[in-house]
Amino acid sequence: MGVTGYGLAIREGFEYLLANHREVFTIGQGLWSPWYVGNSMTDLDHRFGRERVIDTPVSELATTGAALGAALCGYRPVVIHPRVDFMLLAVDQIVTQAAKWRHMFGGSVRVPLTVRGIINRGGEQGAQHSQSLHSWFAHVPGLRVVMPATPADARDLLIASVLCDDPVLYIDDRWLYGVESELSPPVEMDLRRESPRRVREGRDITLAGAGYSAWLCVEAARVLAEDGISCDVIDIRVLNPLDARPIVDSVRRTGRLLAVDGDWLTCGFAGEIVARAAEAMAPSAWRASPRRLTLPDAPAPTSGPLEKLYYPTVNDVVAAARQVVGARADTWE
Amino acid sequence: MGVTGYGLAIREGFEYLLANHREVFTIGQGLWSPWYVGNSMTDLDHRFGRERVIDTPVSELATTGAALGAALCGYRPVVIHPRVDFMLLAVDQIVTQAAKWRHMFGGSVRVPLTVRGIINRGGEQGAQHSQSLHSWFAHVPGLRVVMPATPADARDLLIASVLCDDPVLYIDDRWLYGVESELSPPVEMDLRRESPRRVREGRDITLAGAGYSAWLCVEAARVLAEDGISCDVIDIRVLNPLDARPIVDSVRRTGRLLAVDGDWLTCGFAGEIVARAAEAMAPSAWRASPRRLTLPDAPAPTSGPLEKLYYPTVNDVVAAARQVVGARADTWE
Amino acid sequence: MGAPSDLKTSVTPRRELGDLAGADQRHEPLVLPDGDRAWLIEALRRMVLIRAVEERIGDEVAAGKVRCPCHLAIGQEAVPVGVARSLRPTDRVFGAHRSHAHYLAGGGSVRKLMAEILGKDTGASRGMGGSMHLTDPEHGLLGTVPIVGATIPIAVGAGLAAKLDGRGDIAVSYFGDGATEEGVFHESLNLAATMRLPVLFVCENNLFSSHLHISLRQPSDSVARYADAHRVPAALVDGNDVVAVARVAAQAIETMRAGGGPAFIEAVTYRWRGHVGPREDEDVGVRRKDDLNLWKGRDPVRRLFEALRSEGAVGSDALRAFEEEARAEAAAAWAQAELDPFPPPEALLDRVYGGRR
Amino acid sequence: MGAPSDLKTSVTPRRELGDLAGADQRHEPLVLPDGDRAWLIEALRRMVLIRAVEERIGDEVAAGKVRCPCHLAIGQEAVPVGVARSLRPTDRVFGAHRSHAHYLAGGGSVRKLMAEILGKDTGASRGMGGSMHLTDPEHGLLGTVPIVGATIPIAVGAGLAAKLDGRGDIAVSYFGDGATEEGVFHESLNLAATMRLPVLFVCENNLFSSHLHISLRQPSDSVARYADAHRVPAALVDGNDVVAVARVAAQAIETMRAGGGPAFIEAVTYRWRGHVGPREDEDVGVRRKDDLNLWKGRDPVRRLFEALRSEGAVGSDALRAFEEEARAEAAAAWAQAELDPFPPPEALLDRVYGGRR
Ligand SMILES: Cc1ncc(C[n+]2csc(CCOP(=O)(O)OP(=O)(O)O)c2C)c(N)n1
Ligand SMILES: Cc1ncc(C[n+]2csc(CCOP(=O)(O)OP(=O)(O)O)c2C)c(N)n1
Ligand SMILES: [Mg+2]
Ligand SMILES: [Mg+2]
Repeated sequence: MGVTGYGLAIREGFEYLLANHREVFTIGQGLWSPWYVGNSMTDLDHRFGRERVIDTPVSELATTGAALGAALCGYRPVVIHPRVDFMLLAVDQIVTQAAKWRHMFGGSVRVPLTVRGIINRGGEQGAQHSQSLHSWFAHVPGLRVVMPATPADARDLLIASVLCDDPVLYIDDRWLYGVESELSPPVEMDLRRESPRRVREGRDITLAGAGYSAWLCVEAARVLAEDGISCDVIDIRVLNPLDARPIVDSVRRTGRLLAVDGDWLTCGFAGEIVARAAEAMAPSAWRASPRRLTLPDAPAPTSGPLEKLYYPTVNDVVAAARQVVGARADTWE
Repeated sequence: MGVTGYGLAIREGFEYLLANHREVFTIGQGLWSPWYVGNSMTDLDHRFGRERVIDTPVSELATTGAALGAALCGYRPVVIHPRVDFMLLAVDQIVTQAAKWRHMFGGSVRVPLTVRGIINRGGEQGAQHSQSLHSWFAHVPGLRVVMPATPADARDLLIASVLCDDPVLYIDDRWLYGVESELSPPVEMDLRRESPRRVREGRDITLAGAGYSAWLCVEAARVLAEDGISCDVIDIRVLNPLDARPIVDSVRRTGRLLAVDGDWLTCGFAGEIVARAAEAMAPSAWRASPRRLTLPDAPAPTSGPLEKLYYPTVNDVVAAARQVVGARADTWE
Repeated sequence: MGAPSDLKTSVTPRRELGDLAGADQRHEPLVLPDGDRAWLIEALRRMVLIRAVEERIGDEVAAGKVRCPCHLAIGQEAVPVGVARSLRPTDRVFGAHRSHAHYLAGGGSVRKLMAEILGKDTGASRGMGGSMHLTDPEHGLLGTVPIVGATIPIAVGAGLAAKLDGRGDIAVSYFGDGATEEGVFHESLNLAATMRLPVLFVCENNLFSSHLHISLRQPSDSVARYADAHRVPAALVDGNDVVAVARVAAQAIETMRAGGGPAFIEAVTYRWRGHVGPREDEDVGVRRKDDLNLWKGRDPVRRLFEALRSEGAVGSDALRAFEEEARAEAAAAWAQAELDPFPPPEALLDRVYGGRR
Repeated sequence: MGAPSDLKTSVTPRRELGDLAGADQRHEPLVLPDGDRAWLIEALRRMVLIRAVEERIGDEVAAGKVRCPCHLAIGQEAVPVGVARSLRPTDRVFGAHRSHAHYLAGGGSVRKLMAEILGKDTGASRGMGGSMHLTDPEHGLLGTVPIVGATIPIAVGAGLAAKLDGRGDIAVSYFGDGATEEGVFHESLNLAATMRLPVLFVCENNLFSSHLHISLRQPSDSVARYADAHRVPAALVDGNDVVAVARVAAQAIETMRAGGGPAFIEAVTYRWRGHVGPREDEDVGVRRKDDLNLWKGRDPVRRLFEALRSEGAVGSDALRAFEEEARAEAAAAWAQAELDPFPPPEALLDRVYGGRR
């Protein structure tokens, strides 16, 4: 069993689904192109036919609505948006339709729709080709939101999302496509049972993040271990509905929290992590004030030097964690 | 000087702007109807002409984009969306265009666009006619977000928004239209100088909220005063960019925080208030863990009894505040 | 086209519907086809039922017994009744905010409609949606929602599902003239045309979107031109003529079941009540009040009835019987619905996701 | 229309552009109008400059000197040069992701373009936007952005502003055939038509949206049919014929300045490079490679040059001079831009809002 990259692991997930579940099909822009969505869907159209791997006009809203309609008729469509920025044209169908149809119509309507939004940022693409906005969608009741951080989750959370009877927003990040690991055979998980996972054990501080931010936390924890700071790392995995217990349990143990997020600060997901911990814990249980590391509250720039400043790095996580650990709870002001 | 209601105060703001600033015009659905946006714009079309008070086809996205285009050409348009739910069709123009054009084009482009989104919920209208989502828009750098809670702010923050050279989302709430107060003559405030305001002084707990939630906090504070709980109340007013100092200063004084918000819990604005305070304060400065009171994480129901459960009331704020004040910092678990 | 052209500067006539939009036109009895009397009588009965139920709902709204917004389709009954004639339960139907008639024409339960409007657990949507969110899966109605245009692409997806199923089922999308101003309407037509999906687009052009007449919102009063642009075969029909609607719908649906692509019907009609609620004078649009009285002369129910009566197929007594039956059914359904229970408090959170979380 | 119709079931020809879309058509020199040689020579010079600049950018991308995505319009130069002829600086122009040519045709500085692509503080957007976000207010270009279709309604708003200003200015919206699939395109045409705004919609139909030929995305290869539906006067023109483009644009713009409503130009053309980047073979669409070589025979630059040469207005030496000039300007601009400073770190936060906060 060799190693597989995150991008190809997604493709394995699609292959598994298309091969084993007749009611699955995929629709979205770029599916008949070899490069449009990286290496995550290459040649699926030739392997499974263009009736089940459907490329579309430049019509995000109708394409998403059509996927929802097919889901209401018993199919398990995956609608692909090659960039979250483009997916915003489909907000009405995702947020005001898909997320609400079950509740609005009495609770028994099945909506097995998966929306796949790809974070495709950096490379000096600029403000309109860099948004993540998972904080927005995690805010919406009725919409499950997952962000895999590892090749295994990239494949198996995709499978779990598509087999779930609720609408799921599956967000993958092109910056993780190169991350490799060994993969055991695919498993069909029940998404309702999946939650944030403790991926590293430590005593001094809790680092928590989703998707690429979880990867940053893991890498930073390695560095921090070298100078004797032991980190508990939580990979969020499932952002909505959010099971905060693993996070809170971790912070209870460490007394310190650094929430890392690749979205903006204000009303962002990092704030939700901090708020859940602050509400659940006794003030006396904190050894230092919690802290957030996120994008600055600015649109993404293109200019290289500004782009470097814009995105949090492993070093930024390390530096922020050191600060939190260095602070004394009683004197912090 | 008589009393004026919130709805009519908005109308006064429009009258002032249209009468005193030639570059102001309004565009949106319902502007030629006497009832579509409550009493907040009645007859403005007859008074100022249908070239400056423009009713439109059912095309939220293009209408919003057109207002942006006119703003780029020196006008100060106000585009009106009679429900936030409808405004979601225009997310691309608000979030990916208007909020980013200044930054994206070098920082000197003026974008004096005001988007007015009306919260029009309750009345058993259900999941698609009840959303607020101010938490979403407060998350977007480049977009100023204001929510007036009083007739004076309803009028004067509207004027400040329209006279601001940045895009502003002005959100008013139909549930406040009946709230009355005495109004002094209109003033032209500089929106960049406006921030959350302490509207009541107290020692025991900080209540913070925006728009209708600020009103709930004020009413609850009155009730709580009767049984000896003295509340510091912060009316947020300007949600983005958020000046957290007034909130943090207040919580430093009281040691307790209840964030009230008429949006959902997860990744909502109440979480941002809690996170800002938690980050800024020493754990030892808390007398109790902070707490949030928001909508439950569910779409809005129609059925009367469920609708009653769904929206926070003055009594809910009172009850939650009592709990927070009753809790002892060291034993809270 | 083909050859390069100079700029066409011809100014367009803003009224292209001609007599189809005329309030004083087409007041005479319908012209009936040969045979088929049984269905015509059933159609009459069904339209009478829809009207009686909507009138009852209007009365209850006026009496303050209803809180959720109700958009009545009184005057527009012929469109869904004509279309429903060629539908089968495995077809998928979608509506919008003004869909009581779509629901009832498809066979929806009056009791469940009343209960839904009252927010009861026995309602069509178990009290979670009210008048603007109806569902009736048994009869193929998968959903009606008040976001204008929102169900149009969803119906296209149902058409895609039907095509993948390969059983000759179709999807039907009901929407109004205002919905054609939403971009998603155009995206949906292009998608259906490009993929050749079995979707019947039915536009109930009642000339108004809320308070605005179509002449204030579009450069022409006929919307079938959009279907032409998207290369979707279109028919323009008198929406107050159930026979004509049934004929074009049957034609379109037959082609679709045989594997044809989408089709479009523009049915010109008029609503007798305000945009929302029971009052007739609610609106403020162009010449609305004067027109209304004339349009009542174009009553789809009376025109069918008079045609049937003139040939002795149905008498005034029979019509009266239908009306009494219908009012009685509405009354009984209302009475029962009033006694029904509301959803339990847990419904608020338990109905958000499938299974617990 | 007017009379009720039965369903039109005629199947549509999917190719309606005829020879306008033919790669092997229209290779001959342009037919020149009388007079006006000065502008034609200037147009030739401008097209040569645009091509040289884009070729230079392509080379730098290939050499790894550029990081931001660059969408080259090589082969499409005639459209903006033809349109720009009738524009004035107070008009408002908007583009999209493939807008270097729109920027340069309007008179944009080569130096600022190169600097922008390199992310320098001296760039057209002060280094904040790169190739896909260009602005040149002096010449009326208010913005180009990569969200497909996004600037179409913005241009409509600029048209509204122009109408309110009452000075006879107009707005121009450049977009591609793919953008006509976005609903906002239709909403925008309806808004402009209903309000009779002076907006010139220019669709550069290069038959492709990224990797997909239009026949895989729409039921017809010509998009002017949408303008017809929205009652916007439309002209279909050979986008590789700068004379023809200039003629229809002049006609349309004259009418608009005189108070006419919107107009639409469908200019059929073809891009020589991949969807993004300098390579020719980037794409995987329908018959792209074979077509490309034929389309190069329809080169808008060569066709104008040969027409001018055949009548002795311009010689090969002059053309060569233009080309060397252009390459030299591109090279000088690039060299300067490379030396320019990047924006300071504070730019990241200071440019978000007007004034400090
Ligand atoms: C996206 C959206 N925008 C605006 C509205 C407000 N609205 C509700 S019904 C309606 C009119 C729709 O007119 P039409 O589609 O012709 O249907 P009709 O009411 O005539 O049956 C409007 C504008 C809405 N519900 N959704
Ligand atoms: C809303 C949105 N959806 C998808 C994309 C991805 N995309 C970038 S350019 C493009 C093709 C546009 O084709 P066309 O409008 O014909 O312009 P051309 O590239 O041919 O000049 C697409 C689909 C995008 N940028 N924005
Ligand atoms: Mg209508
Ligand atoms: Mg193209």
